[in-house]
Amino acid sequence: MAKSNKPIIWGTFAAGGELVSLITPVLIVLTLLAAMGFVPEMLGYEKLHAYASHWFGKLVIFVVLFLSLWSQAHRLRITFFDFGVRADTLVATTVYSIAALCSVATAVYLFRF
Amino acid sequence: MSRRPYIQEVSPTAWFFKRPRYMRYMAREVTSIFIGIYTIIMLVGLARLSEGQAQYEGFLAALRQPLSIVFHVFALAFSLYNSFTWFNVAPKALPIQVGEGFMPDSVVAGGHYVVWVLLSLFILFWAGVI
Amino acid sequence: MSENRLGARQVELEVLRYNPETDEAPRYQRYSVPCKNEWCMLDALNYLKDNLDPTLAYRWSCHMQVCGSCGMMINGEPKLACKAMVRDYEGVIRIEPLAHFPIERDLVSVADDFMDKLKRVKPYLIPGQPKTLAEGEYKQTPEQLKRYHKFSMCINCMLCYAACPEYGLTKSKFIGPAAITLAHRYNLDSRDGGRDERQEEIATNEGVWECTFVGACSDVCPKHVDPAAALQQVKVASTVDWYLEHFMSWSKK
Amino acid sequence: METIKTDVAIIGAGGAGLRAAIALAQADPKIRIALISKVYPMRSHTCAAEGGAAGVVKPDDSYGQHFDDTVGGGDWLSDQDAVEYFIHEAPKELTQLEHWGCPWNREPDGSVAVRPFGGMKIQRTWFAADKSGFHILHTLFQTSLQYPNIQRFDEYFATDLMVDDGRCQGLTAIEMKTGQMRRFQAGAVIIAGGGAGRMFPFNTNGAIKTGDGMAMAYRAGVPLKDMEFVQYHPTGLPNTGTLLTEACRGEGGVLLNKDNYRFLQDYGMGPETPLGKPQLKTMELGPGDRVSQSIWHEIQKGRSVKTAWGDCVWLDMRHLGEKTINERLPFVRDICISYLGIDPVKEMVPIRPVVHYMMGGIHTDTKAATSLPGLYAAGECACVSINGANRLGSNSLVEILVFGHRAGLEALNYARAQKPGNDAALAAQGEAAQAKLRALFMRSIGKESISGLRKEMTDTMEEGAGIYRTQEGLAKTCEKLADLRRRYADVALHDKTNVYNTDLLSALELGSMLDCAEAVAVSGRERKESRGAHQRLDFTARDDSKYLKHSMAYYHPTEPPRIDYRDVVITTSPPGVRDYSGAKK
Ligand SMILES: Cc1cc2nc3c(=O)[nH]c(=O)nc-3n(C[C@H](O)[C@H](O)[C@H](O)COP(=O)(O)OP(=O)(O)OC[C@H]3O[C@@H](n4cnc5c(N)ncnc54)[C@H](O)[C@@H]3O)c2cc1C
Ligand code: SF4
Ligand code: F3S
Ligand code: FES
Repeated sequence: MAKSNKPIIWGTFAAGGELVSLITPVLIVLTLLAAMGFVPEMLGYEKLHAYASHWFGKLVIFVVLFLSLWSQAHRLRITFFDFGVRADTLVATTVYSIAALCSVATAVYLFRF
Repeated sequence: MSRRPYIQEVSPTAWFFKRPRYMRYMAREVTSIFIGIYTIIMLVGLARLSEGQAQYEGFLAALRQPLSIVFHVFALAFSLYNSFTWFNVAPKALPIQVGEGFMPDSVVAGGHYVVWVLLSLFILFWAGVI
Repeated sequence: MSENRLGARQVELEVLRYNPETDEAPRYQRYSVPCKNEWCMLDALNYLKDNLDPTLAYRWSCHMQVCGSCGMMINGEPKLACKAMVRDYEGVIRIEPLAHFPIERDLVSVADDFMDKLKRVKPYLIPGQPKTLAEGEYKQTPEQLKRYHKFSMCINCMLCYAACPEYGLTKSKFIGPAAITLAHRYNLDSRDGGRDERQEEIATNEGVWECTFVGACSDVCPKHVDPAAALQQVKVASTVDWYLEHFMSWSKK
Repeated sequence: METIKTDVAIIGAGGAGLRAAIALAQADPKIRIALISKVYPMRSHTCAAEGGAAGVVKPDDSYGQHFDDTVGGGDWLSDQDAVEYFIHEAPKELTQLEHWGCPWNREPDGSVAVRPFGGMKIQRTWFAADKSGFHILHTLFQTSLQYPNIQRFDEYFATDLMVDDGRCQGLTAIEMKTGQMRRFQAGAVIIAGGGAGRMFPFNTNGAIKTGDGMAMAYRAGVPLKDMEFVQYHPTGLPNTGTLLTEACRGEGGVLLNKDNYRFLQDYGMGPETPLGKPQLKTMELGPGDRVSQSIWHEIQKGRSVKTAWGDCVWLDMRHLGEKTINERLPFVRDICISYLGIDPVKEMVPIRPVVHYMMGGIHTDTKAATSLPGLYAAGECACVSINGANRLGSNSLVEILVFGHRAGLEALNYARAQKPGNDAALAAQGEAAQAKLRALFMRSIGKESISGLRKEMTDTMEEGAGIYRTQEGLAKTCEKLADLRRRYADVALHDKTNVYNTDLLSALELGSMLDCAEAVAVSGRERKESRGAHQRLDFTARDDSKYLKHSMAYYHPTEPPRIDYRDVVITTSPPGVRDYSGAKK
C-alpha cells in the first residue's frame, strides 16, 4: 500500500480551515451589511479598487480566496461521500477542478488591476 | 450447521440520522457548501471590481436581493458554527507539551477565540464599520 | 446505606438475538430483569443468562473496565457493559452487538478484521538504537513518557470502530482509530525508530486519510485515549512528510 | 476432525503464555508455535493487575533481600532453589519488557522507578501507573505480533490433553466460532491457563479464571500442589469483588469498624499511626493476609458494618482530599462511584476481604516441567513453587515472565528431541474427547442447572474453605463437592447451537472448577496446621515437624483426590518466624 497523496490537498485544507474559521464570519458580516444597504466604507468602489491594486492587497486577496477555495473543495468532496455519493474520483475531479479554475480566475482578475 | 456471520449494513445516505453526534458532524461538513458558495460570491465581486465601477455597483445591488440576504444569514450561521467547531478541536492536532504536562485544551482553544475576536474587531475597524 | 442505592427495579431489556443456525436475520427479544440500582448492564446480562435464558451469547471477563471484551451497543451507543450503569437508563433498554462488525451470534461480533488491523500497523517497539539486556534499560524521562502515555491506554475494546461512521461507510477498509493510534503511540516513543515502516501503512488512503475527523471515536472511548487527536496528529505529521519528500528531497539524508 | 500439527502448543495467552511464545519464536524462527486461548490474548486476566512487578535494580537492594522477603512471606513453604532462580531472572525479564516498549514509570533521570509494596521490605516494585498488568500484557501481545511463527488460535477452548507413549503429545480444543473440535498434535505442550479464583463466590478474578488448565493437567495424572493456599486481598468492593488496590492504604486510607475505631491496633499491628501519615509495615500497611484475617475477626466479634452485601468494614479515604484521590487513585474513585454509588472523597467505602490469587497449581520443577514428560506449566496455574503459603504482591507478574520464558525454552528442547507421534493413537483420543463432548451436547434432559451447581459450589467453598477453616467445615465442604461432582454428570445444556455456545463452555468451566475446588478442600482438610494463607481455627500454629511439605493432590475420576506430600527444598533459609516488626538486615 503506497503512501497517499492526500497531504497535498490536506495541507491547504488545514491552513484554509484555520483562516476561514478566523475571518470568514466577519467577512460575511461585511457583505451582509452591504446587502442590507449599509455598505461598509472599505467595500466602496474607490477604496476596494485601490486596495486590490496594491501588491499587498493582491496578495491578501489571493491567499484568502485560494485557501478558502481549496479547503472548502476538500470538505465538499467528503460531504458528497458522507451523503452517499460514492463516485469519489468524479467528485474529487469536479470539486478540485472548480477550485483550480477559480484560483486561476482569481489570479487573472487580480492582474487586471 | 455452522457460521453465517450477519453483515450489518450501513445506509450510505441516511446513516447520520442515527445519532445526534453524527448530525452535528454533518452540520459541520455542510458548512462547506455555504462557505464555498460565499467564496465564489467573493470571486464574482472581485471580477466585477476589476471590470469597473458600474459593474461593481451592479454587484452590490445584486447583493440586496432578498434571496442574497437570506443566504448571507445562513452563511453567517454556518460559518460561525464552523469556526466554533474548528477552535474547539484545534488543540488536538498540535498538542503543546510543557514539562511533564500538556498545555490544557482550554488554553489553546481559548487562544483561538481571543485571536478570532481581535481579528474580527480589527477587520471591522479597518472596513470602517466601527 | 441510603435507600436509593439499594433500590431495585424491574428493567426491560430488548436484546438482539441472532442464531446463525436457525435465524435468517437478527431479531429482538424482550426480557424483564430484576436489577439492583448499583448494577451495571453486565450484571443484568449475567443475571439474565443465569436465571432467564442460558442461550444468550456475549463476551465478558474482567468486570472492571480493563479487558475490553464487553463492548456492545446500549441504546445505540457503543459502551462497555461493565461501565454502563443500569441506573442511568430509563424505559426499555436496547442491547445490540457493536455496530459495523459482522454478528457471529447474539451480542458476539466478529473481531477478525480488527485483529488484522492491529497487526498491520506494527504495534511494537522497533528500537532506534538496539541495546542488549546487559546494557540495562533505555533511559526515558517522565516528559518523554508523557508524550505517548495517553495513547498507550487503549484496551482494544473496539467501541471507537463501532462509533466511527467512516469505518462503516468504507465497509471496514479504513484501518480505523485504535490501530492508527497505537502506531502513533510507538512513533512518539523516544526509544523507537520504526516510524518510517509504520507510515507505509498508516499514511495511506486506507489509513489515516480515510478519517474525516468525525470525532465520535474520542467521544465513546471508555479510556480517554482520544484517538481523534492521534489521527489528527498523524495527518499533520504525514503532511509535513509529504511536503518534505516532494519539495525538499535534498533535506532527506 | 481437523488436525493441526505444531511443534509446541501453548494453552493460554495471558502473560505467561505470551512470554513463552515469544521465547520460542526468538529461539528458533523455524519452529511452529500454536498459541491457543479461549479469549483474545489482551482479554486475559493479566490485564487486571494494577500494582506492579518486583525485581532488584536499585543500588540499595540486593538479591538476598528479595530472597528473604519471598521465602519469609511464603511462610517457608517456597522451594528455595526456585526462588533463587526467580529473583535472579526477575530484573532481566523486567528490563526485557522495557526493551519491548513497556511504559514503566520513570525517575527524573530517565531510569525506571520503583514503589513500595506489601511484604517487600525495600522498594523494588516496577510499575506502570496503576495499570501495570495491563501494560505488561499489551506489550507482550503487541511484541508477539512480529513473529510469523506464532500461530494464534484465539477463542479456542482447550478441553483435554492427549497423552500417548507416556508423554504429552497435544490437546483437543473447541473452535468457539464453529463449535468444532480440533486436534492439536505437538511435540510439547505448555499450560499457561491462569488461576481459578472463580470457584469462590466473591473474588477479584475475571470470568475466565476457572482453572481449566489446572484441571486438564490434573485429569491427565499430574498432581496439583499446595492447592489449599488461597490468598485473600483485604479490600474488595463488597458487591462485585472488584479489587481496590493496596495503594488506597499506601496513600493513607484507614480501616475502621462500625464504631469508627481503627481496629488493626488490636491485632498486633499497632500502635495507631496518625491519620494521613501511613507508616510502612504497621497498621493499615501491615501484611495483606494479616489485615484480611483481622477483618474476619472483627466480623466474628460483631463489630462489622452490616450492608446489603454482607458484613464489611469501612475504608476511609476522606481525609486524603479530592485532589490527592483524583491524582493518585482516580480508578479507585471511578470504581466506587460506578459500582457502589459511593464517592470516596465524601463517604467511607464498605469493603471486605476477597479471594484473589491461587498459590497452588500444577506441580512443576524449576524448569517448568511437570511430572508428565512433554508437559510444561507456567503462570498462576503452575506451582513451582516460589509463592509458598502466601504470595507477595508483585511477585506473580514476574513469575509469569520468568517461568513463561523458561517453559518456552525447555519445551523447545524437549520437542526437538521427539519423534513424530502415533497419528492413529492420537486420532483415537481426539475422537474420544469429541464423543464425550457430543454426549454432553446431545443429552436432551439434564436435571442440574449450570448456574445452580455453580452457586452451590461457590457457597460451600466460602463456608468451609474460606479465610478461616476448621476440620468440620472442610469435611462438610469435601462431602458437598463430592456430591456436586456426581451431580455434575447430570448437568443440563439448554443451548444446542454450534456457533459460540457459551452455555457449553460454562458447563466445561464448571467441571474444571469442581475438580480444582475438591483439590483445595481435600488438601486443606489434610493440612492440620496454620501457615500463610491456610488458617485453621482448630490448629492455629505452624507445624514444621509434620507439614513443612507440599501437599500433592492426585486426581481420581469418581473418588476424592489422594493427597501425598513432598519435601520443601530448603537451601539457605531455615524456617523462621514471619517477622514484620522491622527491617531485617
Ligand atoms: C485484580 C488483580 C490484581 C492483581 N495485581 C497484581 C499485582 O499488582 N502484581 C502481581 O504481581 N500480580 C498481581 N495479580 C496476579 C497476576 O495478575 C496473575 O497471577 C497473573 O496475571 C496470571 O497470569 P497468567 O498468564 O498465568 O494467566 P492469565 O493472564 O489469567 O491468562 C490465562 C490464559 O489462559 C487462557 N485459558 C484459560 N483456560 C483456557 C482454556 N480452557 N482453553 C484455552 N485457553 C484457556 C485464557 O484465555 C488466558 O489467555 C493480580 C491479580 C488480579 C486478579
Ligand atoms: S481507542 Fe478507546 S474506544 Fe478505541 S479500542 Fe481503544 S480503548 Fe476502545
Ligand atoms: S470517528 Fe472516525 S473519522 Fe476519524 S476522528 Fe474518529 S476515526
Ligand atoms: S468485562 Fe472487561 S471490559 Fe467489561
